[in-house]
This record gives sequence, structure tokens and C-alpha cells, in this order.
Amino acid sequence: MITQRNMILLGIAFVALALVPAVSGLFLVYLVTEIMIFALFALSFNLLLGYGGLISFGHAAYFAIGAYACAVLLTTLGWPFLFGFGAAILLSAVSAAVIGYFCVKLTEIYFSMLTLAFAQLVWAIAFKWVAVTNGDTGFTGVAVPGWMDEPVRFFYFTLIVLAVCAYMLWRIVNSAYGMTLVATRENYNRAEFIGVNVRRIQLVAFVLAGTFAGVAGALFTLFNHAVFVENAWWTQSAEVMIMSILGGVGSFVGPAVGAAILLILDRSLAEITVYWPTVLGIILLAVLFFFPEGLMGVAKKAGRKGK
Amino acid sequence: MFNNPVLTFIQLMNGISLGMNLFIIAAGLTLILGVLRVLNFAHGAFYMMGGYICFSLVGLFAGLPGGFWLAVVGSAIALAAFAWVVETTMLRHLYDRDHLYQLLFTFALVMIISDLVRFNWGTNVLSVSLPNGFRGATDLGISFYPTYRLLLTGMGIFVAISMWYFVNKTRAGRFVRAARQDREMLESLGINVGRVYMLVFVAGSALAGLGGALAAPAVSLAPGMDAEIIVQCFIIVIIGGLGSLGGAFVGALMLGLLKSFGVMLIPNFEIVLIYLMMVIVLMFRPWGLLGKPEAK
Amino acid sequence: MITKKRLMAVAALTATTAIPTFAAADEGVIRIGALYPTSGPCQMIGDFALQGTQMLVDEVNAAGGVNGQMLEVVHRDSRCDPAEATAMARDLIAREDVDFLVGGVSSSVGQAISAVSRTEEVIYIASIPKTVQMTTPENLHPYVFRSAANTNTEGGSAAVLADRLGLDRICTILMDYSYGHSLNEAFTSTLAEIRPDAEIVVQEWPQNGTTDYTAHITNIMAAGCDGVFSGVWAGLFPAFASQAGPFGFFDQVTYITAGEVGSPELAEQMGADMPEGIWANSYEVFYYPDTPAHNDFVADLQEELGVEHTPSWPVTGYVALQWLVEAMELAGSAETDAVIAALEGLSIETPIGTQTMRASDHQANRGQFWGQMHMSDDDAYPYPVMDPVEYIPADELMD
Amino acid sequence: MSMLTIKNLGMNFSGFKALNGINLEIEEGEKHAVLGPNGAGKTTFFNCLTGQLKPTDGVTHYKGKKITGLTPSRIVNLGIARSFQRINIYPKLSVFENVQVALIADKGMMFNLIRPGAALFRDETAKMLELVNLSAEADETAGLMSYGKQKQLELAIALSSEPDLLLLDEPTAGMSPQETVDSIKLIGDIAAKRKLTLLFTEHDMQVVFSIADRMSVLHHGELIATGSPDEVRNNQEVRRIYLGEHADDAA
Repeated sequence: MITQRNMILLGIAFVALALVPAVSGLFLVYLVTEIMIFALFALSFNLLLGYGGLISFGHAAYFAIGAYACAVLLTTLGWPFLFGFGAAILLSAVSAAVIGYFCVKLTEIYFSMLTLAFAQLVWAIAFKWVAVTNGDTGFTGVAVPGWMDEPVRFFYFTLIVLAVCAYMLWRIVNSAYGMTLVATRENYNRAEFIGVNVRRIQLVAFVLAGTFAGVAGALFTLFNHAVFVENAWWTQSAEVMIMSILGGVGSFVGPAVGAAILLILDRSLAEITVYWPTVLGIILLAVLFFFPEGLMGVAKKAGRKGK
Repeated sequence: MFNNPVLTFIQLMNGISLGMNLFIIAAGLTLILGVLRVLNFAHGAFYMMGGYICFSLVGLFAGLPGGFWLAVVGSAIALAAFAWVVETTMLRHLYDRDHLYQLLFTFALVMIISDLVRFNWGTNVLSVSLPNGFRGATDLGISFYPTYRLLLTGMGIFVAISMWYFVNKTRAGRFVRAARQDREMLESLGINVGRVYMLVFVAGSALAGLGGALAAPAVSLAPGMDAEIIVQCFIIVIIGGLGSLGGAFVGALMLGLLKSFGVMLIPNFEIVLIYLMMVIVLMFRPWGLLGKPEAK
Repeated sequence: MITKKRLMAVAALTATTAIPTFAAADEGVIRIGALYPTSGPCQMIGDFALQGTQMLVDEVNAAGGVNGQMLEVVHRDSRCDPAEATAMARDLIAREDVDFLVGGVSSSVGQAISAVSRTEEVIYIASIPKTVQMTTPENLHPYVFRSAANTNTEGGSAAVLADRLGLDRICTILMDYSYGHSLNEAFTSTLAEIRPDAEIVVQEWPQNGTTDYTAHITNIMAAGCDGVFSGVWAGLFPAFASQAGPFGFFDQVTYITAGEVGSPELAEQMGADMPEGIWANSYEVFYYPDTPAHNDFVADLQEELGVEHTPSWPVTGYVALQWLVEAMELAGSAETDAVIAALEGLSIETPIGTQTMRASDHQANRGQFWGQMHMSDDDAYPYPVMDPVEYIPADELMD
Repeated sequence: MSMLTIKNLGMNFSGFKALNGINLEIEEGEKHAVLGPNGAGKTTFFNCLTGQLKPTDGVTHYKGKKITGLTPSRIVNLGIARSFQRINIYPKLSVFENVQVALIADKGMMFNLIRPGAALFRDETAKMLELVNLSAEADETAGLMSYGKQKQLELAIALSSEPDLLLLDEPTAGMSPQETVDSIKLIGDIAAKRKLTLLFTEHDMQVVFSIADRMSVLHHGELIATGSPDEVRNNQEVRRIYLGEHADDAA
């Protein structure tokens, strides 16, 4: 069965990733760590966009809440790592539940706008609540536990967290719930008339997506020993959306691949030209007009032709 | 603070004139949103282009009488032309697609336009001098007030009235209203909906250009000015109601007044308050203060 | 088939990441990682600072290098974004194998690079970020040094000026983010010390990103103060001036502004729109001081940039690197620990005078050029200049 | 007690009375047709019963429980399912999945994050497809099938909710004469087999008389007659304003 083969391939990808520190220098270790963090962020986002058809414009909020909570709990309050990390994720989940409760009442443009408005509110609070977040200077000097405070160790920590989260997300999207979520995306009205409480299904997606975004945010904090208000700004929400589209929202791994592409493009283009935003913009236009299903969509199509 | 009537009056004028400048820009955005249903993130970039083009045209028309005004008109026309190119070559092919793709398209535009501006005008802060005759202040009886800001106020009201007239009293305006409500109905009437969309996009963008050109002497030009304005415009449009011109007018005034009186009443937290306002409106009245709820 | 393609995508991904090559660790070269914004809103500052950096490298290399080793600058675009700067700083260390980091513009980027320099144990010279937070005890670490003046010096020197101008009722208008708040602390505490009778009447805090200051202008004018201390920095000042001018703001109050409003770049940009008689500061001005060292620097810069009237930002990049070069020469090596030891307490001759790096908090005693803006008498340079202009030293103000 | 009791139901669209003072009782096992020309308010009537619209007046009880004001999904969970006049399926999902999802929802598995959805209720799904004669099309993309088959699928989805009361909105709309005959036979068989109560709207008289045991006539939002087919056929008012004047429309 395809599902099983895919799992095997993901397993191979996992092993390949696990070998990165052994075969490459520190810079790849850093780059891949960063890619893995944003891949998780994008995977969480795609639960909303790809599976739920919900265009959230404020997904950065939960990333930022997880990131700040992790920083504050570990550093300011000095909690033990597991409690701090866990509580940060829990806080993202709770915020997503509260915010999501109001957002899923709206549809389409209004849903997007309310998610944006809430995310901007989170940003404004992070910006103004200087005593806790250190405002625009950024929260630096995060107390990262010694056992993971080393690039390769942190790489493996991230890899394991990513693998666990990706597996959970994979199970979720293929579960009975995942199928129902897709049904609500395909036809909101029909789903209601088979007895599905569509809002509640969407709320669960919102909370799950927020939770995993929170995990990504907490990882980001641990990786950088810092969090910045920019992580809550709407451009971060736009970025995760671009990642998902680049990779393809129609496939499970698409957004993760998109995260890798965007980060690699971002790094390499900036070295070639100061006009990297234009190049990125043109790539985006090309995807929109010629490959609307993203890179994974292209790969699938080519695969079908090849067969 | 209200025990100083002169101060209150000036703050009122500050709020109104700021609101009116914002209205010109937000009116274009709400028009596009209402009719095309496109969340146009590039609207701020169009505003920025308007400002920069005005800067260049002011230099070009330096010798001519009324050069500044020519430059303002020229900027609006330039943006209309630019929008026409964008619409006919790209945007129109996306109308049938999910609005996610339209959103992404406008992101791509933002990236490319900001680079175009950088390439053409550099990253120095540029300023456009206030036009002759508008450098000083005018006696309003209660106090003196900067003449150029009075002009901005007047322009905002002028645009509001002309747009109201256009939308409510002209044949073309009727189509725009109809397109806002029901695209299919318009098609069944044999109207070329594609043309209505194109004209709305062009007109909305011209308003962004006009707003940018008029703002240029007051705000000075710098990269990043697009990002600042777009968030404000979205706030206005949401508070007023997507697609509602009257709503944009009220929303712009509210935002302007909140800014001028907010710094006196709730210094430091206006930024939180603005987003809170946006959240509350969307939660309880998602169609905005003056918009109408959509029938499902 | 889906699955095969998926595998290929993974392979392609691995391949692309592998493309960037490792920098050959050339023993004979000392690599300096420069992090300046060359895109986005702070690009202008970054471009100039980078030119200053390159100029010093060229000078040093032309003279045979440092301890026989050549210098090489590797630049990454920090984009005025701390998250980006963090990644780029790491990239410079891990991929480009740089020995030192210099740069940063905003406070947050400064903090971000400092955080990397701490974990990676690489020396970082902050050439532009001014916030005192970088060198407060909880943030200070052995690897961060600052060649820029800090906000204490900038705000404090403004207070010195306010005292000298005899201002008693003072309003402030400072941007509502860390730079503004740090300036405020420095200004008010110094003022309380040297001019205890002066009163802060009204404090205005424009929001980050605002383009409309009229409400603040109106409040200040209604407050009846005789002086205004402002943190509306050069990038924002033209908008502020065009809004405040028609109200008669600058005629009513004595305006003292931090944030490089006195820099020649801005003066040339604004021309006659620059309000007459305001007090402003700059990192450097090409027309002062008239010393051989400074004149040589200006001449070199004129040649380097091909302009007659040189901008002020290059000196920040230049001096930051000068610290490293002199410290390496003193230490006789480019080893991190040796250079740290050499930097602590080091005094160097910069184009704008002698400066010393304090051992206690790694802060250079960089002062501030202050002056009153007037249209120049020189027909060849018809722009506002600081006249009179002076250098207010940092020693009394840094803390 | 009647299965469905509708009292004084009214729906007002900003001044326009789409439905007005409707009173109707449906008994268990009944096959009840609602007649009326286009624009008479049939679809609005269904929408008000199933929670799609919130009526401005009146209450409806289902098996003694008030259902007015409940959400569509709650009403479905109580045992009322419906089909739509316009095809309303998941066009991009396979036929099999269309039904499987409905079964997942019906069996209360929709919040199960762990059990793989594709493995659930496969036998039940297959049986349901067999019931509506779509077994051969199980793996096809639903939206690409013929109109008639999509209608059959629509029926299967509605049946998957295991309703006691099934509301069918114009089940034969847009079908060819042959499709109509087949489809009506299918509906009749299933209703008999599953002991369903049927409430359906229809414009085709042939269809109505072949299947309904009671019927109502809706005219300008008002119910002008209810009774057995013969009673309604002979009702003076119906004859005058519906069969008489609009005989062509009704045919």
C-alpha cells in the first residue's frame, strides 16, 4: 500500500537526515536544524490550509507564543526543561483554542482577517510587554539545558522532536478525524448534513495546528537562545504560507519540502544578488501560474507520466 | 485635556486630516476587496510607488507652474497604468482560483515592487517639499492650522463625495455595486464582468497612487513605508466593513481620531488598542460597522 | 509513482544543501564576518558601513596585513531582522569560518549577533547598535565589544547640551521602542544630576512605524516647554520636520535631537527643509575636526566613494575594524583569547580622536559630535551644516 | 404522536414572506410529497426544517423534541437526513470515500485522531454502494460521474446517516425520463426496506402520484392543501390556482 511505502521513504529520509552531522560540517548542521524547525511549522500550518482548507493569516502567533513561553519559563522562571518545554506547548494549544473558538465562527476572508487580527494583537502584546518579553530588543540569553546546548546534540534533539511530531501529524491526517476534516474542506455544507459539527472539527484542527506550531516555536527559542518580536509579525505568517505553497499543500510532506526550498533559496539568493526579493517573487509567480500544486505536485505529475 | 478647547480643536483637525489621507488609500483597497474579493497586500506597495513617482515628477516638472499638482495627477495615472498591466497580464487569470493564490500573487508583487523602488530610487530617505502656497498655516479663527493638512482633508472629502456619486448615481457605478453583491447576476445581465473588475482594480490602484503622492510631502519616502500603511488600511477596511466605502470613511476617521486623541488619553497602548478594536469588530460584527452581512 | 519522486525530492534537497562550498581555511588570511543590512529599510546605513569596513581592510592589506596575515571581509545581509541576523552570523562562523564578527544596526540585531558570539565564542564588535542593554551585566559576555557610543552617551550628551542652553521646561519625544526608552533614561538621569531644577513637562512616545506625528507635536506645543529632546532619528526626521514646521514648532522650542539628524547625508537630502537652528548629532562630519588624522580619513573616503562630501556612516565600520586590527597587532596573534585580552583597556587613534575600550564593560568611550544646524556659508556646499560643532566626550556619560 | 410536527412555521427575508404559517404533521412511515411550482418556497421549507435556515416564526418538533434553532449537524444526529436539489457531494473525493466519511460521522468516529479513516466501515460502505447500485464506481472521482449517478451517490450519503426521516429535495430534478423512473423505483424500494419516513419535494406529477401516500401543496409560501393524493387532486383551491392555472408548469 502506498501509505506504507511512504512511511518507509519517510523513514529513509529520517535516516538520511540523521547522517547529516556525520558527513558534513557545522554549517549544514545549523541549516538543516533550522529547516527542520520551519518544516514542522509548515507541517502544522498545512493541517489548516491543506487539509482543512482554512486560510489562517496568523499562524505566527502560536509559533511566537510557544517560543516566548519557552524562553520565559526556562529562563525567567527557571523551570526544569521538560516542564518548561511542555508548558510552552500547552500554552500554545490553549491560546489556539481560545483564539480558534472565535475564528472558526467566521468563514473565508473573515476567518483570514480575524486570525490576522489576533496574531497582530499577540505581536502588539509581545512588543509592549517589555518586562516579560524584553520588547523589540528581543529575549536573549535563554537558559538552554546543558545536555542539548551543542549544535550536533541539538540537531538530534530537533530531529527526534520533528520525527515524533511528523508521525503524529501523519496519523492525524489519515485518521477518521483527518478524513472528516478533508470532507469539511471539500464541502462545508454537505459535511454539516451528514451530522458533522464543522466548527468543532475546524476548532480541533486549529488547536492541533497551534500546538505543533508551538513546538516549532519552542525549538526555535532553544536553537537561537533567543526570541524576537519579529517572530510574531504577520510576515512570519506569510512566510509559512509561501513555504506551504512552494512545496505543495496537496501532499503531506510538501510544506516541509517548501520550508527547505525557501530557506535554501533565501540563503543562497542573498549571496548572489541584493535583489533576491525579486527573484523570490518571480519564483512565486511561476509557481502560482505554472505549478499551482507546488513542487510535490510537479513531482507527482512527472511520476505519473513516467509510469 | 478637553479643558483646553484650542488643543482639542487642533487634535480634532489632526485626526481628521490624517483620517482623510488614510481614507483615500483605504477607499481603493475596500473597492477592490468588495468587488474582486482579493485581499490585495500590494496596495501598500502601490501607495509607495505613488509617493516615489510623485517625487520624480516633482523634479521633472520643477519649472512649471503647479508642477506639484501635475506630479500628483501623474502619479495617479502612472499607478492606473501599472495596475492595468498587472491586471491584464496576470491577475485576471487568478480570479477563478482560490483566494489563497490571489493573496500569494499580491505577496509576490510586494516583493518585486519594493525591489523596483529600491533599484530606481535607492534606499535614502527622500522628501518632497511642501508645494508653494501650502508651506505655512491658515487662520481658522480658533487657531492656525497647517495649510497642507487642510488640503489633505479637503482632498479626502472630495474623493469621498466623488466616489459616492460615482457608485450611487452613475450607470457604471451601478455595475460596480451589482458586482459587489452578485457576480452571476451581472453576467446574466450581459455585462462584461471582466471589464468591471479591471476598471475597479485600476481605479482602486490609482487611488493608492493618489494617496501616496499626496502623502509624500507629509511623510517622506523610505523603503518599508508600504508595510506600515497596508496594516492600517486593513484595519480601516475591516472596521468599516469589507467593500463599504462609507465604512472606510468612518473607519479612517476613527483611526485618525484614535491616533490623535489616543496619545492624550491612553498613551503607549494605542497600538494594542487598535488591534483589539479590529478583533472585537470581527468577532461581533465581521461585516464591519457599516457593511451588510452576507447572505449565505 | 509518487514514492519514487518523493525520494528524489529528498535527494535533490540534500544535493542543493551541499552545493555551498566550504571556505578553505587559508592559514594566511584573517576572515572578518560583517553583518550589515544591504536590503530593506536600513540598507543605506549598511552599505556605507560596509564601505568603511572595506576601506580599512584595503589600507591594512596594502601595508602588509596584520602580523603578516591579510584581512578578508565576508559580508552577509542582516536585513535589519534579528532572526535573519542570527542565522547569518551562524552561517559566517560555520561555513565561512570567520575569526571575528562586526556589524549590526538595530538594537535587536545587535543583541541577536551578541547571542551567537556568546555561544560560538567568537569576538563581536558592535559598530552601530547603541542600546545599553548589550553591555549590562546580565547580557555582557567576554566576546562582545562595542565601538559605537551607547545610548547613555548619546542621551547624556544631549542633557549636557540642554543644560548649557539653559533649558528648564523640557518635553521629550522618543520612539516607543528600546532605543527611545534607553535614551530617555540616559537623558533624564543625567539632567537630574547636572540640572536638578529642570523639569520634564510632557513625554511623547510615537509608535514604532508611525508616519504621523501631529498629535505629539500638538501636545508638546500645548505643554509650554522651552526645549524638546527628541529621538526621532534621521530616517524618520524628514517626515517629522515637514509636519512640525507648518505649526511653527521649531520657532517655539529649542529642539535637541539624537539619532544622527546632523549627518551630512541627511542634511544634503533635506537641504532647505532642514529646520534652522536645531541641535543635532552625527557619528562623524567631514568638516570637523580639522586634524591630520581626520583629514586623511576624509581624503581616503572621498577617493574610495568618488564623492566630494563624504557620508558619516562609513566611520562606524572603519573604526570597528580598527579595534580588531590594533588588538591583533598588540596581541601578536588572531587567537580569540589573546585578542580579548588586548582589546580590554586598549587605546587607539581613530580618525575622530583617541578612544579607549573599557575593560569592565567592553564599551569604547566614543563621544558624540553635536552642533546647531545652519545653512552653510560655503557656496560650494549649499547645505545645512553643524555650526558650531563640537565633540562631547563620553567618559563622564557612559554609565 | 406524529413523527414530525410543524407549527406555524414562517420565514421572512427582510420583508419578503417566503414561508407563512405552515402547519403540518408527518406520521411515521408516511411518504409525503410537497408540491409547488418554482419559487413556491419548497427549498426554503426544507432549509428551515433542517437547520440550514433559522425560521423567523414557529416551531418544529421531531419525535417530541424541539428541533427549531438546532444546527444542521445536531438535527442530522437526531435522525433526519436530507438530499439537495443541486448536487451536494464531495466532488474531489472518491465515491467510496464520500460514503465512508458519512458513516464515520454517523458512528461518532469523527473526532478519532488515531484510527486510520480509510480502514473504517469498509464493509458498511460497500453495502451502501451496493444498495444504490454504485459498487462498480467505488473508486471513481465523485464529481466526474454522470449526473444521475451523482444523484444516487447523494442518496447514499443521506442514507449513511441512518435516518428515520429522509428529506429529499427534488430527487429527480434534471434527470432523463428513464433515470427518473429508475431512481423513483430505487427510492421506493429503499424506503420500504429501511422503513423510512419520506418527505420530498417534487415538481413532476407522475413521480408524486407514483410514490406519495400523502401530499401537500405549497403556494407563495403558504400551505393551501394537505391530504391524500385524491383529496389534493380534487381540492377546489388547488385546482383553481395550481392545477388549473399552472397546469403546464406542473407537468
